[in-house]
Amino acid sequence: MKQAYTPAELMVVVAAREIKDREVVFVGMRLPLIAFAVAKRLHAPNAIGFFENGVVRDTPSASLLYTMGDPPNIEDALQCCRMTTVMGLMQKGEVDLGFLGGAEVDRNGNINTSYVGDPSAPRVKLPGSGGAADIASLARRFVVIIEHNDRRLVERVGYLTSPGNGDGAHWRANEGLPRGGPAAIITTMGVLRFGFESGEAYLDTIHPGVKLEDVKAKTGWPLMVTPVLKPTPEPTDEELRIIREVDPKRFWTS
Amino acid sequence: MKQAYTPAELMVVVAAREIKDREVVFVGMRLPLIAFAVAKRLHAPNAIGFFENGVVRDTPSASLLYTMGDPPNIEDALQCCRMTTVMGLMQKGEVDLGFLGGAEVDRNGNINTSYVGDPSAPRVKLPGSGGAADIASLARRFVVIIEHNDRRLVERVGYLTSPGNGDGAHWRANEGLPRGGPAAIITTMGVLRFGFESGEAYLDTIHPGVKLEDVKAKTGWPLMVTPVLKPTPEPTDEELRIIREVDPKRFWTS
Amino acid sequence: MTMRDAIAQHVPDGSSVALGLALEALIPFAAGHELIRQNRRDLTLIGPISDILFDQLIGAGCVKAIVAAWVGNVSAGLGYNYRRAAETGVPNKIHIEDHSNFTMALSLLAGGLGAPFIPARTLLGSDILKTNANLRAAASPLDGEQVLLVPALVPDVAVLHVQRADETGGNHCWGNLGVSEEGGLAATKVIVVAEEIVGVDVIKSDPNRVLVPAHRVTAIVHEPGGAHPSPVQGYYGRDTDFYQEYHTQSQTAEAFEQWRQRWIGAIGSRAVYLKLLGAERWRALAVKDKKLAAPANFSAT
Amino acid sequence: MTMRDAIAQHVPDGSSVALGLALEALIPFAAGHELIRQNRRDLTLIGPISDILFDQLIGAGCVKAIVAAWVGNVSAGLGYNYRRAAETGVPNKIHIEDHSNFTMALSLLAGGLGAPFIPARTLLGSDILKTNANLRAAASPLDGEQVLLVPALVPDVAVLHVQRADETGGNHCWGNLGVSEEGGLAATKVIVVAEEIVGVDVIKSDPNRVLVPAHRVTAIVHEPGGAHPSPVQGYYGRDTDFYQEYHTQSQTAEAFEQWRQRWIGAIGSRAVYLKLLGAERWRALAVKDKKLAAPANFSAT
Repeated sequence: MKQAYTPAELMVVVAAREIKDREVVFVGMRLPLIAFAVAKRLHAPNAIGFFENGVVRDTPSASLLYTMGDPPNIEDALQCCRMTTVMGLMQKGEVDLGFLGGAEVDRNGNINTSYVGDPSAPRVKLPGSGGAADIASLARRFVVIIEHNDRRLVERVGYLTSPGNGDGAHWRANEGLPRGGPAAIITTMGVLRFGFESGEAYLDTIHPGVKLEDVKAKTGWPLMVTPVLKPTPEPTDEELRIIREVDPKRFWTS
Repeated sequence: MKQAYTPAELMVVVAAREIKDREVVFVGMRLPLIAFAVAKRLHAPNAIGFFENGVVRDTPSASLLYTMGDPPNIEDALQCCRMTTVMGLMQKGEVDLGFLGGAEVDRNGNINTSYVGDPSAPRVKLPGSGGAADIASLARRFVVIIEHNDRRLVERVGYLTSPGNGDGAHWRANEGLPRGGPAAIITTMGVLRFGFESGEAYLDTIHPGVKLEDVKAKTGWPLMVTPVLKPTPEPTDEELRIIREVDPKRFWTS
Repeated sequence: MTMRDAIAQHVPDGSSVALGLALEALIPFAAGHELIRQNRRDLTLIGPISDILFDQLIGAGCVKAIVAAWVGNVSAGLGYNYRRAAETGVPNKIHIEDHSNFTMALSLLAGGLGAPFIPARTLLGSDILKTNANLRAAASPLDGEQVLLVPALVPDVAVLHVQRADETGGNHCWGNLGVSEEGGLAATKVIVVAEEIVGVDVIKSDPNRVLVPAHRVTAIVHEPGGAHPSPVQGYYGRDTDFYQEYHTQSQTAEAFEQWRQRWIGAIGSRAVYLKLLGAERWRALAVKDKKLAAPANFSAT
Repeated sequence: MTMRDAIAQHVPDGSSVALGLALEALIPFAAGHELIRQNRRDLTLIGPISDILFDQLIGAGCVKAIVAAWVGNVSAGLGYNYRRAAETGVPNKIHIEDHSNFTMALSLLAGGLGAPFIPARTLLGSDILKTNANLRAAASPLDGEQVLLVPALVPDVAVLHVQRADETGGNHCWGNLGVSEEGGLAATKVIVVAEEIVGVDVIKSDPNRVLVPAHRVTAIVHEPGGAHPSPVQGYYGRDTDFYQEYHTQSQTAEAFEQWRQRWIGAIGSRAVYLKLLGAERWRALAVKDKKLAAPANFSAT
């Protein structure tokens, strides 16, 4: 019989499976950090993790991180260089994948982490891009991890912090972005991927136990669905074991 | 009674006196390196030396250098950074003085270290700029040290590697150079300085024992002379003592 | 030099100040608190991300403008003072110049290089270009392709917290670098805050570990614990609880006033701050183990 | 990997190769000699200054083009092979792309940053802009001022000599840096040549001393003495006599042929080269003292 798991744990394993062996990944904090640990231990032993503060790692840190600057992320790092080094290599095209969160993500995979409402008199001032807009601009592909509701999955972001597919598939090239774009949105209800021709997100798999009508109701635009909708593959026992080793107090994954 | 000294020793002390206290100096090798040591010990104890390989020093190296990359130049350095760091600070305007040599220097202080004859089929291929063209472009002022003869002091360089005053006083600003220009040419016969309005070199002091007519004869253009020509002040005993401490085998200063 | 003198002499009202350039580590909180104590006004704060320090300075009314990629509380969430200032002008309106981490890094890199700008491929199509007039897309003069022009930034002052420094300005920093070096080369004045003051020979023993050229250092402040609650590799860990407590205790302007009075206003120095923190809590954060860098021989002979 | 295999597999005819990026120290002579032994052709050599290594490769007919700021013999004078090739096409004509040190550094910096170019204020008015079509003055799109556009340079291979490396590509380099880091980030492939091979734990004990990210390292070669006659800080000094001898023994093409036969052709490996150099001479160059970098604690706990 399958083990029980939390939605966060399912999101972590979906994220982990996005990481291929030997890829260079801009890891970020929280769930993607645990996903990186799972991937390294299972199917991507030679993946490399980049952090914006200049840290390069080939192993997850020995203890759980609250920020990428925490001392355990430095100890046993492959390298501690400057931000310009890791970001420069990304601009050069040497980062395969980056993980992003956000307050809002839209139909075309654009992300807002800056303002709700008019930027000159915002209803909510969000923290801002950090490195997210750079990862969205420059990584070979990026994956969004976000809670699924219609305040977060919106028709069009109120402020485009991190570029997805803009208003369609050809928008990135027109703007001068050198590559990349959104590969998936991993939510609490399913996994969305992007139409090659439209640049628009569609539902690719649905999490076990979730109803399609609920997904549609909680999405801020008329959601396209793949013709052959399958359930998101569940976490294996091994994946769950590693997640719980990495986050023993369930700080991020409860 | 005054001590005897070599022409090289006189050139070193003239160069040393160009260095003011607290200045940042792109030192270079050979005579300027010894001049830096003299200045540090006497009148410029807080001068800082920059080297193109990224070395920053506040003391001369413990033993004589043949290249700036020699291990004694690293040991006890203030910092070993990257070339972009020291060159960047110079571009920013933070280097006061640089010393340059050359195969040819002309009436307006332009220097050739690249080609004799047509560059596409040169009679002599010289080693090239190294960092000299950058120092000439970006330091607040530069000083040339060169043997005095009419093959070296020419009307106009055959190839302008390192910009002096171009064809006149306003040339640098017209070309877009941010500052700087030649302050002096220290030769084996005298010291040339530059007219503020003309940008042209004139004889400012003449080395003891040298005849003005010989200086003129060995200069490749009709040399202007200051109305009150004085002899170049001779090295003091203290200056000579330090030079001979720094270069005990007289490798550079014989 | 004391922190009080360094801030009094080198960071007047209206200065642009780069802080927190190593990102979540080595944040010069002691310097920030001294700015608040001295009631500094009209500052422009510069830094890629700020983990609650900018929020505190904003709440204390010291700030006119923010040049940053991210301002908040990294492990706990939003920065309430930042929100209040941006959303309702409390305690005062602030001008926000939005950046990404990379454009912050490139603008400081350009500043230190003396390059007027650096062309990049990031942010093309982002609304950041609409709200930050200093970031502009243009045709590259090289080949006509679209590039982002990231103009050089030269802060009046950069404050850098490091592990150790000597009395002449020499300094060693290890672990997190972020944009510390770029900021230290770009800024007109550099204040170095050190956990330890060591002999010049210690710094010169490893010239590759120097963060900023000694002659560019305007002031050296010996301030052990000066980065708390952020970590200093080899000295102390991150006090994550402190960030969580700040989050809870800064939700209203009134609550922040109390927090500020307790941790900054009523305190004359970092030593008193650490006493208030409590010896036990401070001891628990201290690094006890040794994992030393492998030896490197710099001998020439 | 042996030097023979590294060169055979990663530096085919026609490659652009960055060498000597630390300037007069850490010059990968062993790699250059292996290129000559394998009779490589049509190489483009990239490096700010070259202290006789480029001269040797030119004399051996390996070179099609030079992208450099300075080529010669730093302590002894001109490079005769360079002169012969440039002046009389012996052994073959070479294309020379003149740079200054700073434009070389900026072009590699831009290459590693993925920036199309970096604008600079150097060389404006220099004839270098007339003989190097890749360096061009233009109006800055920022403010119309005159700037030099320094385009990015991405060498096919960079060869970097370092003090120590591990089997996975991790590497430590100290002392002279020059443009080593920029070159290692810009180049498509990176060959690291190390005096010592150490455990991964040694490299990871000091992540700030790493020159090039391990995952960018294409091949690691263990080649003690591989930088002779250039120095390696903490390992051996500069053999200045050797440069003087080379100067004397390369004045004619015939003399260089003899020098080449003796020091490269008749020799299968660096070990034999060091034997030819003589144990006494090699011992005299060795660093005997210890001046270790002050300890730095990277422990998190």
